Amino acid sequence: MKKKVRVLLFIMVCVMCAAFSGCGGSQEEEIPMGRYADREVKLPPGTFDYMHPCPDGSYYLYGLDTELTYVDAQGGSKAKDRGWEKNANIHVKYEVGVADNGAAVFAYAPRFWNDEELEARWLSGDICYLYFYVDEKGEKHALEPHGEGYQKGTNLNTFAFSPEGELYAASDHAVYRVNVETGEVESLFATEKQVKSMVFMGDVMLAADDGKAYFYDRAEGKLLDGNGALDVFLSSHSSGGLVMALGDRENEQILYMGCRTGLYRYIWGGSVIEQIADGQMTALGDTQRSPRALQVLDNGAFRVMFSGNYMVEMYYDETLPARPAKELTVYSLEENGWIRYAGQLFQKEHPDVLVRYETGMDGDNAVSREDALRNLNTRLLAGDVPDVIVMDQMDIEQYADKGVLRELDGILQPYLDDGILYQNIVEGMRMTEKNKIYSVPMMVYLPLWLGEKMYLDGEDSLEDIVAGMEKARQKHPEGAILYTLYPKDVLLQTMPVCLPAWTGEDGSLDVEKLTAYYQAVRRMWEIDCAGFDDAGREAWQKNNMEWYAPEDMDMADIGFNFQYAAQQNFGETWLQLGFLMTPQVGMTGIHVTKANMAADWQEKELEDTVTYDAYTGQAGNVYWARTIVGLCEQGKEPKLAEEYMNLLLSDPMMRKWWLDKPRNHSGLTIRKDSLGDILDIDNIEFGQTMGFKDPTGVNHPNFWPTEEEKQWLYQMMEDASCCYRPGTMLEECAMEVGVRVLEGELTPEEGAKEVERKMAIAMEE
Amino acid sequence: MDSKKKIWRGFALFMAAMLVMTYVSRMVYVSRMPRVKWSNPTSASIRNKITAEGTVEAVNAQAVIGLDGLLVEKVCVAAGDRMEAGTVLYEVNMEDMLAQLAELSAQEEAWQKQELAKRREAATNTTRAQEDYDTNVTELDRRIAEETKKLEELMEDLDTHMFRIPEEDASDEIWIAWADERLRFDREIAEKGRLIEDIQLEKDKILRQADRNIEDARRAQSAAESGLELGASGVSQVRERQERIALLTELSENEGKVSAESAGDVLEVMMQSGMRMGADAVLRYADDKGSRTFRTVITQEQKPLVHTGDVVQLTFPGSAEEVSETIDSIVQESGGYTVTIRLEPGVAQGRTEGVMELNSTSEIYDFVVPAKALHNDGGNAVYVLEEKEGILGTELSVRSMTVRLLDKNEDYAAVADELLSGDIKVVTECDRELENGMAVKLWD
Amino acid sequence: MFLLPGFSGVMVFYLLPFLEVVRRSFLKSGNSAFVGIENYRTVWGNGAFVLAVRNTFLYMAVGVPLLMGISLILSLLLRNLLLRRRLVSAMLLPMAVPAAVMVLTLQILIDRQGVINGVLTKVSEQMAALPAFAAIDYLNTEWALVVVVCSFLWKNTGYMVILWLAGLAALPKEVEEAAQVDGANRWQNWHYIIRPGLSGSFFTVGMLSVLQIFKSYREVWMVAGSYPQEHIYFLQHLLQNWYLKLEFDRMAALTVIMSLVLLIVCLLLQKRLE
Amino acid sequence: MRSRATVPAWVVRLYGRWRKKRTAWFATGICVAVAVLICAPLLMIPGGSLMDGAEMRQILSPILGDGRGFAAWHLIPVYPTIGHFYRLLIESPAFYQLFWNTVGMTAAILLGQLVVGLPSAWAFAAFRFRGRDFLFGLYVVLMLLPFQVMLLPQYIVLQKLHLYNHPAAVILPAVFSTFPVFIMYRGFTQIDAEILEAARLDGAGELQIFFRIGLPLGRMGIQAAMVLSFLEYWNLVEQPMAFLEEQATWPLSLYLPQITISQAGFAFAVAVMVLIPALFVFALGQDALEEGIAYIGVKG
Repeated sequence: MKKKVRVLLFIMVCVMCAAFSGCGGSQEEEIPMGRYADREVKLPPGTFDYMHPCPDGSYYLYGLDTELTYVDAQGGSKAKDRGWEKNANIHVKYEVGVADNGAAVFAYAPRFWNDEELEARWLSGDICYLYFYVDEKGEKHALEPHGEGYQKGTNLNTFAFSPEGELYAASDHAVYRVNVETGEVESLFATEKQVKSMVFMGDVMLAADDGKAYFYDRAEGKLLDGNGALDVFLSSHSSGGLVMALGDRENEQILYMGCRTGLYRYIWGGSVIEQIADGQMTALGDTQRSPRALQVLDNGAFRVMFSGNYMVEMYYDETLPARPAKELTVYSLEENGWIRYAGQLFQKEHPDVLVRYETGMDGDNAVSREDALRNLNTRLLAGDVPDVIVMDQMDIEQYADKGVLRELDGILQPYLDDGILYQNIVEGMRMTEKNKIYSVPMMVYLPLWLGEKMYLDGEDSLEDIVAGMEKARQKHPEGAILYTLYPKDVLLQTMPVCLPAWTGEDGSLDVEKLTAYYQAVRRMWEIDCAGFDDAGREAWQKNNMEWYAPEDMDMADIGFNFQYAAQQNFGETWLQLGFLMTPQVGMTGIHVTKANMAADWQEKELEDTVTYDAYTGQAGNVYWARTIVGLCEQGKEPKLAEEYMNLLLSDPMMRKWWLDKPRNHSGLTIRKDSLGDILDIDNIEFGQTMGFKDPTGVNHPNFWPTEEEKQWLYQMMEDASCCYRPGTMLEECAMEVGVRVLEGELTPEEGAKEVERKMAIAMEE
Repeated sequence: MDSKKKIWRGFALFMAAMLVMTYVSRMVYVSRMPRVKWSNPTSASIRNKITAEGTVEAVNAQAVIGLDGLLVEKVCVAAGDRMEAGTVLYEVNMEDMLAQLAELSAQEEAWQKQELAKRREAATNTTRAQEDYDTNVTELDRRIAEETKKLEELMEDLDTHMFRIPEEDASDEIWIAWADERLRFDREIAEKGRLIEDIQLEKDKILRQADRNIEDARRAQSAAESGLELGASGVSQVRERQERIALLTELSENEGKVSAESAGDVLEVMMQSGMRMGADAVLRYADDKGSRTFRTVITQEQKPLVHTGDVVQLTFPGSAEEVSETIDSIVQESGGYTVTIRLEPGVAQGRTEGVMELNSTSEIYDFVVPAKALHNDGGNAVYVLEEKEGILGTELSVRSMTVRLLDKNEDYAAVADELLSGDIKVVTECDRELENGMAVKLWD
Repeated sequence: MFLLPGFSGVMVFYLLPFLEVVRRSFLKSGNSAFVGIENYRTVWGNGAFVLAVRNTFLYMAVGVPLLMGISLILSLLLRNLLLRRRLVSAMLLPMAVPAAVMVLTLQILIDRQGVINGVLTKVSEQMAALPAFAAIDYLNTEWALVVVVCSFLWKNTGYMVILWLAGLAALPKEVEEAAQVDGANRWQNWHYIIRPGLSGSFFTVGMLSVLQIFKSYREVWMVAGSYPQEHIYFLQHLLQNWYLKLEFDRMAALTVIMSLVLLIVCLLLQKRLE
Repeated sequence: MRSRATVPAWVVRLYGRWRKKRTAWFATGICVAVAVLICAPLLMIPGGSLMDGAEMRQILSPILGDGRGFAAWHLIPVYPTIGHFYRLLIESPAFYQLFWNTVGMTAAILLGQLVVGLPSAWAFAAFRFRGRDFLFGLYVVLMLLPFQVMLLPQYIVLQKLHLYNHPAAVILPAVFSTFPVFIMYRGFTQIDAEILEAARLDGAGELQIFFRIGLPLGRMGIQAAMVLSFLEYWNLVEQPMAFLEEQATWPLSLYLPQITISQAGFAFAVAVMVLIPALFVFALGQDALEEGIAYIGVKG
């Protein structure tokens, strides 16, 4: 018995070990090789949107404002004058059809009517587009469609010439044959939607709309049976454009179809549609462009014309892996719209890379920050490393120390050399120990106070703010001075500008400074409380509770938000401490405050005395880093990660600064030109909606910062050199103890000691 | 045992209830979901119609110059009035005017008299000079004729003498006598010729003198007649006075009423009754013959649709007139953009207000969505339909996507953004307010 | 044969991972260099480690016996009662409450301005005889450990009662009845019959109490955070914080030390009790 | 005994009954008291679940950071509302999704533990093989290891097995947990070794012994293991949090957001709904198991 068990045990262990290692091996699957790749075809000068393929491999190019150009099979090009540019200023050319021999038909829509008779007819619905036919020699005549089965004013939107030179056209409900000389129109068959493409296969014409394929026998003049497979395909692949072309491969007539999802083939008469190239991996998947024409080449390649003067040749490359092996993973602790947007943009630019954006905590569930970090660390330790990490609320030093983060000096240097980024801010992120930069904030907040000049003149250290509050208290004996409901609020408003001063070079805690801080904030809280009796304070809290629920608020939301607080409360409170969180709206806050005061409270004299400036607290020149991005040392795609970083630092991305959060609290961009652009931005582009409504319901237009204010802001950005990052352990500790200090449970000295003691444990670890 | 059964039953019931509630809550959840319709952005152009009310202004105003020194009795028009040729603009004080007229007339009369005397004297002088001239010339002409006659007689005598030529064989005396005779004749003829020449010279001299005299007299006379001796200022004074007299006379005939000379619109009146006018403008008006401009202010939203050079239709209230003009300039001013259109002369006569209408078809935009799809999210944004992983599995949800608005009319809006593509499902219609991230269902 | 299916699973999901931990305890976190017993030395010389061990030991020394004693007494009392099942269910209830809600409840009760302090203050005000009561900040003073132990008892008593009852139920009833008939008093009954019969259960309950002590960490953490008052800074705070700082090497070393200690204790106890 | 012979037998009986009864009352009293003490804080839950936000905020404002006074609690809300239940039961389909997830997960785990753990426990209890003590010690140590430590290696294993982000990532490790083995083992050890020997001598197969002797006699241990396992896994938090990424597969325990006062009422309502099945399980589990195991015993 015993022996048996032992033997069995042994076998088990062996089996398990084998299974274990086997599992490891099976993960790396073989990726089959060979797929279609594409290369751009250089086009002759001009802006072309369309292409007409000819059977011999040559093709015609044309644009809505650009003349017909013939490109022969060898690539030589020749413009053909069809006289359609000339009308471009008064008419908009909408549709063009080109025949293999260069004859063309086109439809104009009038931009302005110059001809009264035509205008009258247009108004009456008699005509809509104007049509012209140009024969192969360039002789042009107007074409007025008429005939039985053609209702006047129906737009002909799609044109196609049969190999014999007959013109077919389609409206949104029928397909016609058009006599190019007389304009006589013969209705062939009705369709459900606008037919978008027509191809000819012997006597049979295939016309396809967004949901159905019609087969029409031109010789017999009757509609043939449809094809269910094609119908299904069309209805699900037409969005974004679908192009068709017939090819003759291996003695089979094959219909090729290109659309966003890829290139497909359908053997004429069959019922199977097969994908031969994946849209994601070729230019077809580019969502910015839509395919306009497809040409089947004899060598097995394809030409695809796209909107926007872009043509590619798709060819089969046996050396490429069949599906992308690349994946870029971006991780952030909390959802960040800006980063998400960047990922989407990156995905568009790199269709063959899968961008995964992962967030550690997404709000409404029991996953706490520590849990999320633990999960992240698990991944990091297990070697399942994301490429990019958004380091907000994370301990950057720790991750840099452990070799998780990659140093960014190399990537950032060009930006710094060219003076594109605020060097002082980037340098503020330098890790003293290793003298390297491991992460860079994309946005920053700047501290700001707002109040009457008499309270704060010139100096604005912590002590000065206390003194200022005392002065304010003398003038306003009742009510609040700061916008604070609870002790925590005082701490929230002051800690960011003091916290960086508490740790010495060696990481030790400066207890004296902390004590001084506690003394100061305690005094502030006392001054603030002196304006209320118990009932008054309760009422004040209650009044503000409706929109202010501290335990629900994100750290970065309220109390700090200078603009919001200033707009809402100034006049009820007399000194506002907060952070400038958006370029112009923040500045607007000040204007608005002034305007409000002038209008609502009849405090006209205040308007001139109220002023604002940065406040230094204990640290001075503090900036609050946000959207701090780091790259992982062991990321699988270091090159892509670098590109991603460059994308983040690019001007177009920076200008989208407001995407950072659902509310516009995303900060001032660290790219100088973007910041300037944002401040100068034209209202129109931004959406014309950035004014505000004052409490009486009157709409005010937006106030944009004046030149002086802009300069002041730039200067502040230039000066900011001391980085504050929320979410450190010291902050948590100091906050928790600080509340107890303010509640009078501990003296400032005891509080500082308590923090020191807690920190000692952390340091020991 | 019984109680246990009960508990079992209770448990089963509870689970059943939970199951039922699972469906109920799903149904409630789904029934509360906004229903949406979507469409892909299409490539299209946007047809726009912009109407803006504006004002018509004259390009350069004409002025009515006041009658210097006259008292305004009554002003008959006000700014904004229409005036035709002949419309009475104002009346002057007749009494004052007549007094002025009388004074001027007296001055003129005196001056006339003085002038007449001068002229008469000059005329006498001229006549006398002419007479002198005439007498001298007659006398000399007579003498010339006399001497010429004598000369001709001598010439005849010479001819006769030449016939009496002696024979060849005549004696020398005869020959000498004849020759002497002939010499005498020659001498006399030459003498006579010299005499005539002298007289001729004298006549020329006298004539020149006489001419000079006549000329002088004539000059004096014409000067007297034209009053040249008054000098330039004197002349203009006289002219002015005469004109003024004419004017005042005419005015008095019109009973002091001053009327407009041409049709136009009164722009400004710068006089009051009782005022003594200077030589400045007392009234400005836009002449119908001058051109006008149409000016209107468009909003920022309309701005991208209006370009200089665009052709617009202008109509004017209360008139059937409709004109096509091109926009000349667009200038950003406080509160909007001022569009200026210079009108052809004669257009919009007598109009102060007008309506501009602009129909335009834009270029073809890549992404056009129904205007209803736009909403405001601190900027223009559209909701796009996405699949979202959540507790309930994969759901359709909407995400707000900020876009740039390129163009817009009542029904459609052209938008742009790096992330837009033809594949994106843009929510076009929903039956309740959407919020970012909201789960939705499709409209049947 | 009976063991095999279970053991294979244990192998895959527990033993192999554990071996991985052992392996990693000799490697440096980050670059996986072999550093020998460096990590152990670091752990051993760590001030926080000493503090955590002391606290954890104290917690166990107070918590485990108390829990075992209370639950044993309760189960002895309960075992013949008609209401047994109801009462056991009631005692088990705290276990079934979601941790988040339980933490919230605890917070409401033991905050410095919480319900308990409120009630005590009121009582002391009402009864002049009692000395004036100053509100205690339970979580930030030495009381913290008391709070932790109390909540541990509160939550786990029912759990242990179940185990005791299972043990008790397995005692042959006849022996006890016979003894009772023989007039054995309660003490004798306990000393000679029940206690020897439960020696195995002692082991089980003891081990599970230790287990529950380890498990109670999450609640402690939720109430007091990563760096709580220094009396309730346990080994798991240390583990967790190291984990968050990516110090997996030290963590692994600490784990190995811990499991060695546990294994020895466990084997000794097992020998002794069975 | 004899000295008491004079006392009539019925007196003795009566006294005995009285004494017994007194003991019973006494014991009941203590137990009820303890049970009430234990349940008292839980009484806050139903109260809280019916309390509206304003009231909650008002009575708890001292805790929220207002430096004065003490928090109070109303066992019976002054302004009761069923709003939270309405929101939970009618308006939150997500709750049900997770509820059934939890039910399924817990059921699977318990079943798996029975199938896997029972034989293991039996093996440890019924057979003596070399290394048994050590192996068992190892089991205990593995049981005691904190989850934080096992997180990383388990994650690696699950990923290699392609189980990450699949419910099995939580279920399988739980099924193979050594914890139920440990408890059930205790149940089995209390079976007299002689009985087994006797059975073996009678020629009973090992399986027969397991089913006919082991199961019925060890049922209290099994029962305890199941109830405790249920408790353990009904509120499982950390494993799903670490191993399940897809929210649709989460258990109910992750449903509650980070609790804030404004969410408290809702959280209490959830707690009530979580407690109800637990109550049923407590009430039924004990008997059901007893019966079920007895049934197996008879059949086997």
